[in-house]
Amino acid sequence: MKKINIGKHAVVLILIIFWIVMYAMSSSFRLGDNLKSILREASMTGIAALGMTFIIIMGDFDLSIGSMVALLGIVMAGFMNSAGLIPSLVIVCAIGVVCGFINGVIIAYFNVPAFITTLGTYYSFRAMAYILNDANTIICTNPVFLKIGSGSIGVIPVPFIIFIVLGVIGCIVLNRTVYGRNVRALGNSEKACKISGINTKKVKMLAFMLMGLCTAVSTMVITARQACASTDVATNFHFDAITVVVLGGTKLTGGEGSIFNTIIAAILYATISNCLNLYHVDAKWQRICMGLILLMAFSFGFIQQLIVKMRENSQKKITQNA
Amino acid sequence: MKRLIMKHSDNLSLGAVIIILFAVFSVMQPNMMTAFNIKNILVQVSLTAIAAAGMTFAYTAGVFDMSIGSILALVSVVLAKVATTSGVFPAVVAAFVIAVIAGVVNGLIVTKLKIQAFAATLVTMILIRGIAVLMANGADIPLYSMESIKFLSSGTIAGIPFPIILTVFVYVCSYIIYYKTAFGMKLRSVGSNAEASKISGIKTDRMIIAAFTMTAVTAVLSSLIKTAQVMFGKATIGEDFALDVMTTVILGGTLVTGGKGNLTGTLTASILIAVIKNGLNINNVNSYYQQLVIGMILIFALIVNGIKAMKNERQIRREGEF
Amino acid sequence: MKKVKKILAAAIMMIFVFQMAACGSSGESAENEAAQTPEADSTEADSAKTDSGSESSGSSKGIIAYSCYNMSWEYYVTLAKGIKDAAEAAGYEYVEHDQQSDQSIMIQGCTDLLNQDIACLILTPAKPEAVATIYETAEAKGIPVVLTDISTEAQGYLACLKSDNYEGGVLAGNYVIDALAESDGSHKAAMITVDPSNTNISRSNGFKATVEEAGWEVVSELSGQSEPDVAYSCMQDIITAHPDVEVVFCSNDPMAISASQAVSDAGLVPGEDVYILGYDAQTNVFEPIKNKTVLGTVAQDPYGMGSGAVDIFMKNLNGEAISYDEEDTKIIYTDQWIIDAANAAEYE
Amino acid sequence: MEGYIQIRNIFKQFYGVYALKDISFDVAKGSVHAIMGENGAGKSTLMKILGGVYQADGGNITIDGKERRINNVSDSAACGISVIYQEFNLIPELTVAENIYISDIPRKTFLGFVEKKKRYADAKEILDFLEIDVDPDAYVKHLSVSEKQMVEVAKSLSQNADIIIMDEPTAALNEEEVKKLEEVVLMLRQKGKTILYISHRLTEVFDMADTVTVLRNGEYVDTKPVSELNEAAIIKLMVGHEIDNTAVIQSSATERVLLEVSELSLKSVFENISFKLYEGEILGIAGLMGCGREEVLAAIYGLFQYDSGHVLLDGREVRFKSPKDAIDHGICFLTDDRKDGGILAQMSVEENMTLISIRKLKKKLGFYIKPKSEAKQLKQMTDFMSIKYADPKQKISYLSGGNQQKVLLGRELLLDNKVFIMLEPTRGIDVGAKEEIYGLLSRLAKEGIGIIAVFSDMNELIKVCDRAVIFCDGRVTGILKREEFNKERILTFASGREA
Repeated sequence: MKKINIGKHAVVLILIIFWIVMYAMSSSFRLGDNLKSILREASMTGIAALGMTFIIIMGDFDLSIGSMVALLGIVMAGFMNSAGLIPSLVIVCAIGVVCGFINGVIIAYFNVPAFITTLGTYYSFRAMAYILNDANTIICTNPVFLKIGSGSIGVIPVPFIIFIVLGVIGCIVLNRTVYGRNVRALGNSEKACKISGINTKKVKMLAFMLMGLCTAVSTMVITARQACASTDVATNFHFDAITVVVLGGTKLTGGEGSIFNTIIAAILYATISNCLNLYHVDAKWQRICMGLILLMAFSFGFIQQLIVKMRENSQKKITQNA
Repeated sequence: MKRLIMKHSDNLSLGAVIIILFAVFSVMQPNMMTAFNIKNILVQVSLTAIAAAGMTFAYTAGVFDMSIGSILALVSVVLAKVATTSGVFPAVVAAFVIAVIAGVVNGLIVTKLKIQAFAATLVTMILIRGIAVLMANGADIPLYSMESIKFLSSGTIAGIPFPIILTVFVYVCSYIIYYKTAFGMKLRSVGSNAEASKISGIKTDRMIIAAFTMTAVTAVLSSLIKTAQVMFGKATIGEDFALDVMTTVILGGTLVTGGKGNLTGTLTASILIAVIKNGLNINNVNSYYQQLVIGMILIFALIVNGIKAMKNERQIRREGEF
Repeated sequence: MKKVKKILAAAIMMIFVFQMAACGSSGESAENEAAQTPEADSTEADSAKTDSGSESSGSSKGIIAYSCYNMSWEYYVTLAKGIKDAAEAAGYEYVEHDQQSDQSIMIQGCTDLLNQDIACLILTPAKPEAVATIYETAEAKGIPVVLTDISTEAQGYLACLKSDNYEGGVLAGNYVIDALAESDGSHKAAMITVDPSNTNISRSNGFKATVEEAGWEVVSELSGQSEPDVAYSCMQDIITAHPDVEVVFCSNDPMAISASQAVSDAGLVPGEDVYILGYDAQTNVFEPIKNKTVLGTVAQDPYGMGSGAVDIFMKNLNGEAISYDEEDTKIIYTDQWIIDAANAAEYE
Repeated sequence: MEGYIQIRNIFKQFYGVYALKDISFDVAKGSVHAIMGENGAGKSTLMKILGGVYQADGGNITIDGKERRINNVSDSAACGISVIYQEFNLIPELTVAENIYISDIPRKTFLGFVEKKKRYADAKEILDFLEIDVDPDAYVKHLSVSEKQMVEVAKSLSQNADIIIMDEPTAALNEEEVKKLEEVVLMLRQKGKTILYISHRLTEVFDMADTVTVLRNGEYVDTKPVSELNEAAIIKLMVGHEIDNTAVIQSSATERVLLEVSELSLKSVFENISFKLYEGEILGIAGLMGCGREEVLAAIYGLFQYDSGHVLLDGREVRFKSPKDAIDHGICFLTDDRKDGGILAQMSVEENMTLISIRKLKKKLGFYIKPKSEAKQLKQMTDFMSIKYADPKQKISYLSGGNQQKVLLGRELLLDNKVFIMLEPTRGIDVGAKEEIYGLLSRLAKEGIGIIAVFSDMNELIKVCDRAVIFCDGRVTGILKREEFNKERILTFASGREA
């Protein structure tokens, strides 16, 4: 029992250790600005990772979020220059939900595997973004909006505040609402849910709409941070988000997962890439590093199983000798 | 006769679509109809079609491979490097060795680490691409003075371009392996019901590894042609390759849930996609629209696929496994 | 377990907050210095070597960092080399960062570099529109930024060394017109471009304007996405649609080379039926140029750009005046010229 | 005596619960050896160990004087063992012939090409020999259940193994097919094959078996030649005490019709199903595997839709579009597939308990569920059924089968329900827990809840139910009152012969 729990929160320990080591070793790491930028980066993938946690708990994936960011960014920036800040933010959320809805309907109501569906939308969304604005980049000048990306309240960056707030909400939804309960139940056994009168299709679809919403929010942050919306943004976004979620110990097979760990994992992931930069690791190697990290994260569940098995065996030995 | 038509309804309908589209494009741009262009289309077909054959096997075994794009790149780099240093033949050998390794690694990750195909190949996709970039090290490796390689792309036997001959050859072999050999049968049984296959004494893990290897090998064949066309080793090619191939296979009517592949369908589908791309190019249509179209086609194919799967489900339920 | 979670979370947050509070002040001081004269920068640069312990070896004066568009392209590798040599000659340590054509990586990478109190940031932005935050941070820390190859609308850089891509296009256009003046060809041209990249767009615009002025017709414009294999199929389709096309202008050399392959695969003779032009003068384009499968290429001087950027920084450091070609945009143009079979040998 | 197969001190446990404890017995060569025992006695587990699907945690197996390690299926095949498992192991997407020869395909030596013709011929031969009228090229997914069963038999024959294990092969067969199978078995014995035979049907055992070994709750009870035994004796060994076919539960059935089903039909699954359920009654549903009984109940519950017919609840016509619909009308449903369709393995006992009722809980701010109110519900059910668990947050998969089942029951009981549909409420739980469940059923019945329960174990049915509806091939073949109960009659109805 104990061992498993440690496994559950391994990411926290890893972060602390990693963090202490870096803190001791690198003078640049210590700088407040550096820590701020870590939190900023963490929030960008993190916010999307919150939604992705729900999806992966159901045992699905969403690969389309990167393209969604591109599409939503273009739409938002376009409206901002005409309709103004608040309306554009509302609109982008709405469209984010619609994108999620499209994914959700295909996946839930035509039961098509999620990863292939979202692979399809992955290309469609980005293409739409291209077509909407003919591959031009829209520059955002609204100072208030830019604060969403680069501002800080006190010493804490705005994106991170948004991230934490959403995180708390996500935590409550996942653990203490009927919907969250259904999502996790669905990840455990679809059949059981059907029998228990849960509308599994609806639950699935809503989860993808939620994903769309989270993507919309992270689009705001990303666009604000880059002060412009372009069609070729966030090409590896889905990859980062999934890595973060899985790093957070959410099982690929679904059923189990924790928002808290996802948040920690997001910070860890950002810290790692930050350190790779601090030590000027060659981009080619960075790519490979990230791949290996993901591989480790993926095989984490497997390793846990091994531990459990080993313990069971030893127990059996004992019981037989007795 | 009627039964025959029913049996091949998918393939026939695909064929019909091809003819219609071809007609439409020809009207818009007369040069579509030229023998030269038709040859072009067929050569372009060969690129995806060959890899798609392998991918059909993967899908049949209930897995699939997102890393073939990266394999394509890695092979082109290695091919160029080895060819320029120690001749064409060793280069080709090296290419295949790499393919086999990549395939086996994919297979091992999926079967031994118990990571599902999607996630595993997502990782290898990153890693292999990383290795390719690392090897190329920022340079495009030219291949001229290697006219013998050129044969792979533009050489002709009895007036027929080599790629087309290769495609035909690959499909004949695949067809025999798929339907006539014990291997093909076991592959189908693994995809259809892994548990039962295991109990019937089939080495399911080996089957899956084999499926990945076949996919990788066919990917190499495609890569050889591609590399010979451009006479370049480049680490960045083939980003969208995996999607194109998957779209082809699914559009061809192969069940994403495994157990049932459709090689003829795959071939027809790859022709369809090539015709669309070529037609749009010839009519000077922007590449984003092409992406959009492909994405849409994939989604459409998925929906059809999903409806089929649901029918299948109902069939099974009538036999009591609700 | 729940409790443990909460405590851990609290602990981490505390550390972060404390850290940032502690360093907030240092940030402000940096801003103050930034307000001062170039000398302030120099002191900043000097202090850099003492500050950044693990990153910089004691001997060097500081770090000159280069954040590059994409290191998998030979052109930028050359550019980086130019910077490296010049920097080390001037006694600075050189570090580079690869944006891999991704604007997010660009911003993150540059921010991380700037947070290390480097002496100077030399930048080739993957997304010129997205540099605003980088300039802000740089200004806050008083680190000078020098642009190479790609300019930005936003101000905040010391200078921008680039080739005039529109001019380059014009150059290519005129070259074609002269070369084929007495040819009785169709005078139809096609372009294989790269979008969405302003650089390439201005190249093709330059070319287009010139040749159309001379009464040519640009019949087709497809995106090769700067990938040779894409360019190959584009070329095939161009030939199909316009068998009589005479000239094809490609926005970079790899595309040009594969285009020439496509032409010869189509049974036509590159350099007789179809003339192909490239851009950048990469090492591997010289051979095709010499055996006339590629007509010519517009040479740029990436190495010069690199070393030039370092000189600009040094000048600024020593308070010397910098002479711009365009005062308002602080652009300094590096020279471009046509390389063809005639002069290929000398430049190779 | 030195047995041909010697099974010695076999242990096997799942999640720390013993499925087999120190099993040892011998099997003589060329004999038909019946393994008897209640559901969950460990028969199938033992067979799976012999078949190499499971690995024993302890003990060893000696075959023909050589000690054998059976680590996987091919090992077991190498020992000349072939197994017909309870649940089918056929590949729906392959043809009959392909399935029969899936593990050893007749092939040309060259490149492993399959000899289609030869395979077809061989398959045909075997099928004809079993007098099964199935085309070897037909796809398995299109076969009926009993056909599938016979194909399974054909499959194991094709491997011409020395030892053939049959795990309830007759469960899905009608009387003729059973007779056929018996002949086959006897014929195989004459050929000197050794047959390990598992069945609930005592008649078969007496027809065929030479020796009987009885297991109970994963423990070895006894091995005797059939000649020394009679039905009562075997049942005694199996259950551990005399079964009194008189009810253990006082009927509390009233005259008021709670649920009436009339002419319910679903094409090619069931037709003209009609029966009544009275208030406070426990209605047993009997029938062989694949007789369509689960489907009928699932259709009533709204898991899928029936083509025609009526369901009347309290005299009002109802048709449930979805299970939620049914639940809202006070009908609840307990699946027989606890592992996949029941428990949420990775979630806590509490969350499992409140899965459905959580909807009804009062919420703060309209969505926030107070932990207290959930805990209260769990407590209520824990007291009601005395469920044993370490801590409400404990994962349910760490509970024993019995307690898991109680949690699932509790999940339903937290709703105010009139009709309770249960499939195999006592499957895979130990005898003690079974008794508790029986008690629970009677309590519910007394509260006026109507219970429809499927039992495949005849004894349980007879013990618990007030009336029994017997199905065969998707039709109701008989409805018996408790006083008319007796195994033979139920079996005859179940195997389709109107008495």
